[in-house]
Amino acid sequence: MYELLYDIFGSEIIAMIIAACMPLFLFILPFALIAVLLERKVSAHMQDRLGPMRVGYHGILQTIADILKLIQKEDIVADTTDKKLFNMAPVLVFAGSYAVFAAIPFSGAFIGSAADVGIFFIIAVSSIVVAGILMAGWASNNKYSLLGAMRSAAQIISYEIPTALVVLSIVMLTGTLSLNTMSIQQTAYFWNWNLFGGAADGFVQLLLLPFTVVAFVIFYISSLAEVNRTPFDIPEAESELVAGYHTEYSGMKFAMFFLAEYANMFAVSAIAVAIFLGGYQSPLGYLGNTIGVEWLIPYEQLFWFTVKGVGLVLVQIWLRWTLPRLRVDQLMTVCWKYLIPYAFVNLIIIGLISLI
Amino acid sequence: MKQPKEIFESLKEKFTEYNFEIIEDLPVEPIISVDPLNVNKIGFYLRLDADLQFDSLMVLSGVDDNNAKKIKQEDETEIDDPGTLSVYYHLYSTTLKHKVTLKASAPKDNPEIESVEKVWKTADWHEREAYDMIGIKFLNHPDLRRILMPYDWDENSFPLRKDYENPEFYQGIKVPY
Amino acid sequence: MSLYDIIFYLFALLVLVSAFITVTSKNIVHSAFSLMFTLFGVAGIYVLLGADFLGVVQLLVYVGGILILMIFGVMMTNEITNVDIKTGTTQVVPAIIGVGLFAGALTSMMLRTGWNSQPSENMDTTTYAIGKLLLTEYVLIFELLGMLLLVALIGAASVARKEKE
Amino acid sequence: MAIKTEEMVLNMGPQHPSTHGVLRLELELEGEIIKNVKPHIGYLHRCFEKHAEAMTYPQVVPYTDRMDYVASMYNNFGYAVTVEKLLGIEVPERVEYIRVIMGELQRIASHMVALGTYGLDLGAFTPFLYLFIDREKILNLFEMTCGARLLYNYIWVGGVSHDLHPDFLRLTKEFIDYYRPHIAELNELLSYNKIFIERTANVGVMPLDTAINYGMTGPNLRASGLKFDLRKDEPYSIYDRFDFDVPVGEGKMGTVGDCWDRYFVRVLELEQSLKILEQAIEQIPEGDVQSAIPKRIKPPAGTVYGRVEAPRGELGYFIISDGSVNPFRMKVRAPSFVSLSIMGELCKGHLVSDVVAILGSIDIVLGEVDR
Repeated sequence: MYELLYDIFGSEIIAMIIAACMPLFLFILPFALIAVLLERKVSAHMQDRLGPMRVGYHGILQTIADILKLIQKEDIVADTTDKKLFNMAPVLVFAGSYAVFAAIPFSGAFIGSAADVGIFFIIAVSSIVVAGILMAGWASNNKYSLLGAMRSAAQIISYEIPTALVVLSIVMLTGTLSLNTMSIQQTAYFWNWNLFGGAADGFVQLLLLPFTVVAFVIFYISSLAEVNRTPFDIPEAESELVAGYHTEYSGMKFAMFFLAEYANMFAVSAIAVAIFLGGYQSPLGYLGNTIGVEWLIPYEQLFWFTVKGVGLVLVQIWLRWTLPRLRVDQLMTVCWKYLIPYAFVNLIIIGLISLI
Repeated sequence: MKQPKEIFESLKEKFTEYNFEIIEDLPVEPIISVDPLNVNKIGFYLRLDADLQFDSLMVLSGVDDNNAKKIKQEDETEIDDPGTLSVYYHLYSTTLKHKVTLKASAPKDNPEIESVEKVWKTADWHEREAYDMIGIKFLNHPDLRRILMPYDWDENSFPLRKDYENPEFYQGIKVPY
Repeated sequence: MSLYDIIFYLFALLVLVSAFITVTSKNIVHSAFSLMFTLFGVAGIYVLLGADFLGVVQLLVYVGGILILMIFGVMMTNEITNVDIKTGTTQVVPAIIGVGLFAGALTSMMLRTGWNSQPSENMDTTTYAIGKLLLTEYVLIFELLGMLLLVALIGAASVARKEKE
Repeated sequence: MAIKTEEMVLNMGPQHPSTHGVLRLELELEGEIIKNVKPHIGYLHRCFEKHAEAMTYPQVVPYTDRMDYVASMYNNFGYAVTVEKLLGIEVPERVEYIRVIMGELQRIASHMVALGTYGLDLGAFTPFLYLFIDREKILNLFEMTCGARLLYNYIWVGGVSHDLHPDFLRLTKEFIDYYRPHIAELNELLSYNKIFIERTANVGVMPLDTAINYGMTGPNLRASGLKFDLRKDEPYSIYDRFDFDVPVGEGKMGTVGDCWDRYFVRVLELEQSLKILEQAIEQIPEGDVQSAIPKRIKPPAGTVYGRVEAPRGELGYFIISDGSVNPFRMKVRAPSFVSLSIMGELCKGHLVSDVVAILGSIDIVLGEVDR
């Protein structure tokens, strides 16, 4: 994509800046708008109610109205906050979740960076979010915020381990760290997806199948924890900690946390898609190939990627409105006593099988 | 299952040194009046005795009896009897299913009544409320603070006393607006 | 000035400024957070040098792990709810002497070194090479480090374990 | 090796999403572990007892509504029963049945709020709304009867304010049939949810002797394993005519008297209330709804303590009458007030999240705590 822009503008700098901004304007913002509306509508219909209905047809403009409201709101900064850090934190959180999008392969032609260390980069860069959350919690000078931040940091750091272990097992299977390569490997029909044992031969694939499914489940659970969604939303548990680390934030700064949360939701879903669900590959084959229109394929891939990603986001929403929330020690128990050992065993077994 | 009369008798038997009275002519429920400074001992007896087992204190209510009067003395001078403040204890036994009501009265100018918090934990908050509203001082209560009224409420102002008058100002704000 | 240069200078500036703040800030939490930016900038420079794996590891280990832990620790040390966690300046004269000597040594080193610059090779990927090296040439060190980490892990677990009563 | 740590004091409330009103809990924390809890109440104090002294007996009724505003009908009920006991009068049959029907509907509605908000406290949003949809149907029935949806002023001393709407009994029957399957749905969605059980079982265990000593009543006491229900043990009104069970906590998921038991006893009570309702609707006679009592109620001098089994426990009115038209002293034994006093005992050694779970499970209404 960068090369394309470079051809158009002829300047590295402009091309870079535009390439860097594109996911924001083309994807994250529209996605956040839709996802917030989706969350409200889906939850409403799950609960036998209608949800927003007033702004636009069936309330479809509700999020836009909300954002306009948030922009106009007074930006309250409490007197005893640490102002520098307080102002920096939302930016850092958003930057962290935004940086993840650089390595996500939306389609064969739309990749921010097809870097070889793609998945590794994503895991690494998302730790900036933790720093931002800690910063927000500490700078707010509010006990609820601090508790929320501490919980959040502990939670995200803990759950990075099973995530990394699972990713590692898939990396062993595929032999690459690049999400793009992984996606390419899972081409042609859905039984080649890593979820179903990858593109290995018949017998090996059958052998791998249970373990990759387990890997996917572990990955999905820990990714839920990493983005603080129910049942792991204890950092912002509204019934205990009011709103956790963003209790003191208002107006646009709050909106940035909000945006980051929804961006994160999609990011983890996208990673799950890229690693396990065939990435941007169509499960059924491409229309572009069939009718011989080659340029259609990237767009088809983008479509499939988005569909899969949004599908997983929908599952997140579904879980959120169904399950209660875990307690902080139970959360750690789930991570350290169940997910990590299973992930370890899984890692070893997948490693052994992939040696065959 | 025992009637208040029998309980009254057994109390009198057990604690010969204290005064007990039974008020039976009231409609609805008879009341045993007990010594205010030894309520806790009586309480322990009532709770632990195998025939009584009053393990539950249903309610503890402070009451301003509003019986201040002037007593004429022999030399024709009058002195003020400030009247009494009382505490009613409604007891119930969850095992034997019988009930009894106790009453302890203390003079209004020095309303000291022994706390029964050690006997029935539930008395803790009820006694705080009685202190808060009526101004009865419960001796040996672990944490006798105001409970419903603000902590900075005037120390000698107890809203449920019959002679209570609204303060003019509260925290600089005029009250009768 | 090419894009590469601009990004390099941005990262360099980030590293220098945040390192400066780390050292001079009186507020420990500010120091800790600016140290994070320093490490982040260094990671960026690694990537610019073609060591993408190293850069990511830097980010993962230092920013995501060690620094978060440090901030955790700093927050826990003092009255956590008050913002004034302060450091002071002591031993000014010895510090100046030490810094002067060190700076002199560095400057003279910089001036005397013959800088051989080489055109950058477009390294395809460093991951394979690192992996191969770790499991062949440095396998002993790799294993020893693994043992060390295991020992640390067990030690941490036994320290954190609840005492039996 | 003991590490000395500084304790942190966290003020939970008075404005906090899960204190169920304006309650302030002063938590002394060591990390996230509770060392001590001090409830501070009185933010909603409306001087009910002082007001009552200035009112005539019938005038007090609307004030009782405002105590436990989630179960207003039962507050009226308890007050009416107590004053009638003081007056020594009987009320017409039909009134008794209406009162029982209203009381049990109110109990269901009140338990719905309790269960729903409990789920909400633990992060489950959906059960809350499911329950509120059904509660809405009960409120519709109430509205149809007395025009009000929250504060009814319906059960008066000596009778009720209006007779039932002609459709009321039919619609109530329909509601019973409609609602019964929803209890199973609630169990599926919340009660037997693994995470919900993890959060509530073995948390805030209230042993029976502690519960009795702290004066727990109602579902909180029954969850600790004592089969004690004033409707059975000391039948007032006409509760002795109905056949129903008193569910007690069995420690099915953990220890007897834990949060899950307290929650589940309420779920089981829904079923029993429906059972009473069915019988009451079958048996209700025709008749007058206001017995012939004088407009000016002037009870004899004396004291009375009347107690009823309100949804939250034993609701007691202690009335001292000096023979005038105003009560001389009125003291309310509010179940929530008593229940809340055990908070400190229950929370010790638990985590911050458990405070919410425990507070929700003892089900308080601040209007009643502060009166």
